[in-house]
Amino acid sequence: MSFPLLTATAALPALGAVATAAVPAARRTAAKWLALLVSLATLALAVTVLVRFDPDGTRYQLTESHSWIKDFGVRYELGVDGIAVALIALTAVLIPFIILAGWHDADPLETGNRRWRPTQGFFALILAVEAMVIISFEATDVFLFYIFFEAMLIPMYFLIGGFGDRAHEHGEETAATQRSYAAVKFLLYNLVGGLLMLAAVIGLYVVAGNFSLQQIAEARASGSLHMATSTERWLFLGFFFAFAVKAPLWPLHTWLPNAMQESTAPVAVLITAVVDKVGTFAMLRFCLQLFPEASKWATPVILVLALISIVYGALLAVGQRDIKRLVAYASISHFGFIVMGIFAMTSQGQSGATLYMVNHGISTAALMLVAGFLISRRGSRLIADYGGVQKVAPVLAGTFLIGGLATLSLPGLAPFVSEFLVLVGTFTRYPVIGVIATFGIVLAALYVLVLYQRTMTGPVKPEVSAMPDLRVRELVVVAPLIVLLIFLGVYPKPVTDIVNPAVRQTMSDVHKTDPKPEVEAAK
Amino acid sequence: MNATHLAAYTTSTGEAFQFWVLGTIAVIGALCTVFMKKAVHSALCLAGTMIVLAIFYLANGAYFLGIVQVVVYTGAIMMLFLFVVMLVGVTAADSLKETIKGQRWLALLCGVGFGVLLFAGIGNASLKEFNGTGQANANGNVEGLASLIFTKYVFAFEITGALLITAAVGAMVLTHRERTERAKTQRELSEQRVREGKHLPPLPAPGVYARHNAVDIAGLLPDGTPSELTVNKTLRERGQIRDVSTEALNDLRALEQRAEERLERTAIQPETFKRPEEASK
Amino acid sequence: MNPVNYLYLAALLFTIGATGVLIRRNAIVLFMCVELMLNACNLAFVTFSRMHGNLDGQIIAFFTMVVAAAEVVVGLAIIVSLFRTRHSASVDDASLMKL
Amino acid sequence: MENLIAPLIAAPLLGAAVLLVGGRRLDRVGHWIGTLLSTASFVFGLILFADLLGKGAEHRTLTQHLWTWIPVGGFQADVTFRLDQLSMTFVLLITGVGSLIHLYSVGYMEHDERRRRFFGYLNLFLAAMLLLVLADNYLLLYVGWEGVGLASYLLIGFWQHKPSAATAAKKAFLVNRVGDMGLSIAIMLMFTTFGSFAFGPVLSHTGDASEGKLTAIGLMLLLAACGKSAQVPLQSWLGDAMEGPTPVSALIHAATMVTAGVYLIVRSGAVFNAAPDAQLAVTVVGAVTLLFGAIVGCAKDDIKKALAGSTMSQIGYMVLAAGLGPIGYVFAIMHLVTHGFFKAGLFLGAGSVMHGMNDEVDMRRYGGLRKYMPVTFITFGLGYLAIIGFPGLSGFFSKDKIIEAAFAKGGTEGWILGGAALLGAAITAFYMTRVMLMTFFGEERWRNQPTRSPGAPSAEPAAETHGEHAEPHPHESPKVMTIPMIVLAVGSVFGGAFFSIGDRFLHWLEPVTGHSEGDSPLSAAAVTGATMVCLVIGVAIAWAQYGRKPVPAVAPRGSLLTRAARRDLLQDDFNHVVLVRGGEHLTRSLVYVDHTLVDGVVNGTAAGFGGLSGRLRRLQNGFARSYAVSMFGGAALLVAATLLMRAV
Repeated sequence: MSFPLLTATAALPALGAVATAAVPAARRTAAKWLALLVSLATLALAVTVLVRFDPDGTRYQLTESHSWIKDFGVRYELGVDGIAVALIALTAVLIPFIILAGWHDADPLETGNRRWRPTQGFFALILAVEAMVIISFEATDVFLFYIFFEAMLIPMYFLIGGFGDRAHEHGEETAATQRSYAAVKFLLYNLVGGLLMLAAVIGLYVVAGNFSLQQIAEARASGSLHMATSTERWLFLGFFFAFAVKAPLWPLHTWLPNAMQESTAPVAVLITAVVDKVGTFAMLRFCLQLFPEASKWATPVILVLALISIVYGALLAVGQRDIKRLVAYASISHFGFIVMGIFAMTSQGQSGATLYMVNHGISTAALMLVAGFLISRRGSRLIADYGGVQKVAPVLAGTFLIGGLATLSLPGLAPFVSEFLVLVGTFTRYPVIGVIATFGIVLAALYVLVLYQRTMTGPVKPEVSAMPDLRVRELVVVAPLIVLLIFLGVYPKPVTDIVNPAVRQTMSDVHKTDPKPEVEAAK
Repeated sequence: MNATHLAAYTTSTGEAFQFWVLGTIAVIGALCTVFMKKAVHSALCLAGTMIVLAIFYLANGAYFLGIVQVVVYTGAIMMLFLFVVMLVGVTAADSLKETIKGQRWLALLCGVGFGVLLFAGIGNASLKEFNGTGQANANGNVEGLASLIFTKYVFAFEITGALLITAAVGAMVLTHRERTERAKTQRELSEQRVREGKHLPPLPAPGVYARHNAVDIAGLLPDGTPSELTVNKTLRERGQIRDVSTEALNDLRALEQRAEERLERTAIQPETFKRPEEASK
Repeated sequence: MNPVNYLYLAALLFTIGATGVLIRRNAIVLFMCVELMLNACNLAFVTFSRMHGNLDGQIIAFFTMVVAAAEVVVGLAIIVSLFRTRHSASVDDASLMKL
Repeated sequence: MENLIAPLIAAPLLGAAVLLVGGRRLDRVGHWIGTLLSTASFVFGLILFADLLGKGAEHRTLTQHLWTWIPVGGFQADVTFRLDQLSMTFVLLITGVGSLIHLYSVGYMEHDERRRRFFGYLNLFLAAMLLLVLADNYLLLYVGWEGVGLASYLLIGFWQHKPSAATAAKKAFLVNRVGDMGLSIAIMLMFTTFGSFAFGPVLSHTGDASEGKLTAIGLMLLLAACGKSAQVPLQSWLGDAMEGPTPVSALIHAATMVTAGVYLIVRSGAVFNAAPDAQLAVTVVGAVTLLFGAIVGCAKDDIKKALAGSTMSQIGYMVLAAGLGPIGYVFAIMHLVTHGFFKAGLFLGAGSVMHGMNDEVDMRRYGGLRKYMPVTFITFGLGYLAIIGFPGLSGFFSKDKIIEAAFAKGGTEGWILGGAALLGAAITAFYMTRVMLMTFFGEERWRNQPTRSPGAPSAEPAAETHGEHAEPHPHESPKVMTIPMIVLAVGSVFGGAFFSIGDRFLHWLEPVTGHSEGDSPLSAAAVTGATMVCLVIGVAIAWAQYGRKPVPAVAPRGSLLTRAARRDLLQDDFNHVVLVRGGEHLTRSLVYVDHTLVDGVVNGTAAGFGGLSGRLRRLQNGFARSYAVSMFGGAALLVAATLLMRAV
């Protein structure tokens, strides 16, 4: 029995959360540093996982398995494949930046301290979320996964409902009400999804007799476990709905704009860049592996929904007047790409989708965090309140532009690679859908550039004339993200090498192979 | 001995007769309990019903219970009821008019339905033959009960004991009112009265010319009208004021007339005294 | 005559008592009705004990009485304090649980 | 030797990185760093050129593989460079003209406090453009393709505080994005067709693919070319792009970037050769655009916009030629190069004029400037002669060849295209003469009047700094600006002759593009003659209109066509009405739908539950007796249930 690396990776932030929460209220800064250190340590562990993981080895590695609830065959089973490793790394990388970016977001309000903002709580909750996300990436036991998939909601609920932007254009009271509305909406949406998933999980247990992903998948592959077509489809829908809410897929998306709009920028990043990834990841791992036939059966509908998400999200992003909402709708569009790539059932599509999850995490983090810095300076989220920032804060504007260019997936930056892979992967099997999806890149350019033009260019607005440029802390947050974006855009091979074998496995799970090009077919 | 014998096995025509007669009374009593306007009457009817039930107990061979029923229930509990009724007001009759919409109909519906169901249940139950409490009461009913209570049901018994204690304490807690502030001295009371500016001198005494001295008779004002003030508040609230002003004044008139005759004065046109309001008619 | 009639009588009394509880507003009368119901039960128990030829039924009836006594004590105390505060024994006046 | 290709790109890239990250401390030397590095890459280019010349015609292809970029299943994208005669030509053009314009900008941007960043962007552009022409596969080309788009976005919007500039930049990027969509779809098609998108496999297997696929690919590539090269219908951005500093207009929007479309078409020649329909589409687009641009060019009073129109039309010539297939590829590229010289020269001249005229851009406020800025006058004049195709100058050779090729296409198409080309030549002569006359001849309309009338278009922000004073004092520009102009003038004079004498250029490019002589219905001499006639006519009309009678300082209302042409033939209005307005309405209504419909359903459900519970709340009326009723009823039901159970 070797050192339980995966457990450690998940447990460390959990313990860190407890420790952070236990820091006395007076020692606020200590709590912050503690949280930051814990997250960095977690990053170190994640890197070890990355190193110890052998891309060409068995499918699930670093596995741990202990019996947990004997009567229901629930086991504490952990294991990572390439996709999970990539996403764990993403999470572990982003959290320190999130903590650093939110350094002052939870400080007690100086003026009119109506709501006490428990700083320790803020950072503890972030770490708790990290722990749960990581373990749900690692879990290979359906029940175990479900538990953390749901438990994640609790800290997220408090993060959304408890900590908003300190400056709000409508005043503190409305801010509080809108916040709670957003938080409750988030909770309800995801709970409903989780409820259906719970039903499906139980159904799966009834059918399969245990919760172990590997056993069930193998049994299905070997044919020893037969599922009636209708049963499989119902179970699939149960799982997929939950993940589609989390992802979020049109028309289950409306919780995301509210949540991201009302929460502080770091929390918004946490939602869209980290937590939502669990949804898409789970589609790839559970839906496709457990219910290959049903997945293929549902593919057309899902692809259309994804397509709608892409175009719809982009169009709505164009129509937004609130920076954060804009980013939220952009994310919806991007999640559309991810889902499309997953269900295109081609190696390019799925590798692209996985890559997309990583890149979208980084690019959104960059854009959203800079936007957060911007908002914190001016105290308003409305695009119309800005203008000419480029003149007074060139570095801020520059980073903002780079984040935006990444969002519109400019070649040379990471998102381009994934987006193009997804498009190609879809196009090879569904040309029409691929072509329509390509319109997304034009719309993306539209909303990003309109945002940049309205906020950064033009004559300098008097309100922003005194705006300070990025501070050191903020640069420390943004610069590495940008470096990552460029590096992964120029040399994504390290990630693809890890991801590709896992994708090959998944493809074989669903018994699909890439379509052959015409010329070779001719030969 | 043979009385128990008799009571135990057969149900003699005597018992049947007794059942039908007393049963009717019991039901009537129950109905009156429900439908009497005044709480006192309800209480009395209930007491009657209970006594009837006591007799039925005896008839069923439950001698101890029969006695207890009379002593405890009719003797103690109903007295308690009467006490409370007295506290709350004997004649405070509440109207039977229903305030909650549909309550009465629902109540009747449920009641009737429930009764029907019970009857149906009893009808279905197979209770044709029965064996009386003969050998159960062989060596005395009380002894039998005692042996059961102190062996088989001892715990229940103890617990009921505890329950009773708790109930007693609880009743005390509920009814006892802690006096939080110091009792007002007479001086303070008078000062308060002055401050509130209401009726400074002591209230006038009831009774008329000392010819009536019952507390429920209002004293008369010089013009002959009765003064409410003279009557005790509680009586006033219950509306139990005997108004004797008319008779009193008529007596007075007769007295004066006799005095006239005695002094041979030309009789003034004798007109019977009327109370002002009658005169005004 | 068959002692089952006692049971019918008990049922009848019980129903009457229950209906009384439902239609009377005066708390005291209400309690009397409850007593009536309890007595009806007692009658049933006694009858049962006679039918089965053992005393358990009577024991239960005995306990019932005790409980009834306790209940009356507490209930009446409540009524008294209620009357003290709101000068009325009508249960409808004590409807503060209404939203 | 091929290891020198990477440095070619790396040098300007390094420059961009250093200048943009370096920060303020580089402000005083930044421009020199930029110029130095671009020159360095020009030198590398020369070395490689010499090396190629040393080799046999068929060994003149160097490839350098750096690393595997995106390996996923059958999808293999490498970072590999390919240097052959075609890309070599572009490399020299880009780095050469680029370096000259760097030099020019040193003087031109002297008074701009953000000069360092300007040079950073210029270097970024060079790097991207070189990547574009050196890429060995379409995906890498796509990177360069969007890279130049980004650079052009940054440079057009360089004066971001001007809303007009910011808007123009956004517009340029968006329109280009539409083109890029075409390119990416083309790449996907290639991948599904050939299983690869590297030049080698794709261009060598065109024979095996179905013509339908090839036509689709061709049309998508054409769309891409239209976006980048400002061809109808995606040309609308070029005019506004003139908001950028003039050197940018010269380098990006005249000499190099806008010609990328031509490069793409010529590079993908094999595809087009196998897809005649696509080819036809290309020629049509080219012909339409060359007339469109020419007409627009006639009506503009803003000197830069007039030149932009001319650029459009000249690229139309190139695209037309490229669409003609092997007959025209070489001449397309040749015209591209010569155009690079003289159009850059013309723009720099225009810039120099504006520099001397307090950044006035309205030609109606110029006039008689020849004696104030002689060097500018001479260089500009030479460029003018070159572009109208004055015999002996570079434009003459390249354009003449294209017209011949157009006729050589044969059939009615040939006649139509040739006629369009001839007509275009005439109009070119007209508007260029117009520009020339309005700027350098006639009376000095800039005297006795403020430099800028409120409505007049303003290009340079410097005007705001020393804007509103009485009248400009035209003066010659400093050496650092005139030298590049002179060099380019020399190029535009002798370039054509140098290339065409003995068909040097033809032999140089033939191995890559292939070449075939079409059978022209007209003899070369006849075509040349016709061209000359058109030329004379055009010049004559212009002289009659602007030479003899004085030019009104305020533009006359003009004919319907003129007014339409002033507004880019209503293209923008069309876009505005159809795309912008429509898009706004669409998004607005969608936002509404999202809020009321999608969200409304959810909130509605919530409200429904709320109402229901509100109703149920009524049951709790607080009367103990009614609770008792329900309790009693419940008991009754239970008894009933038990009885039924027993009965059953």
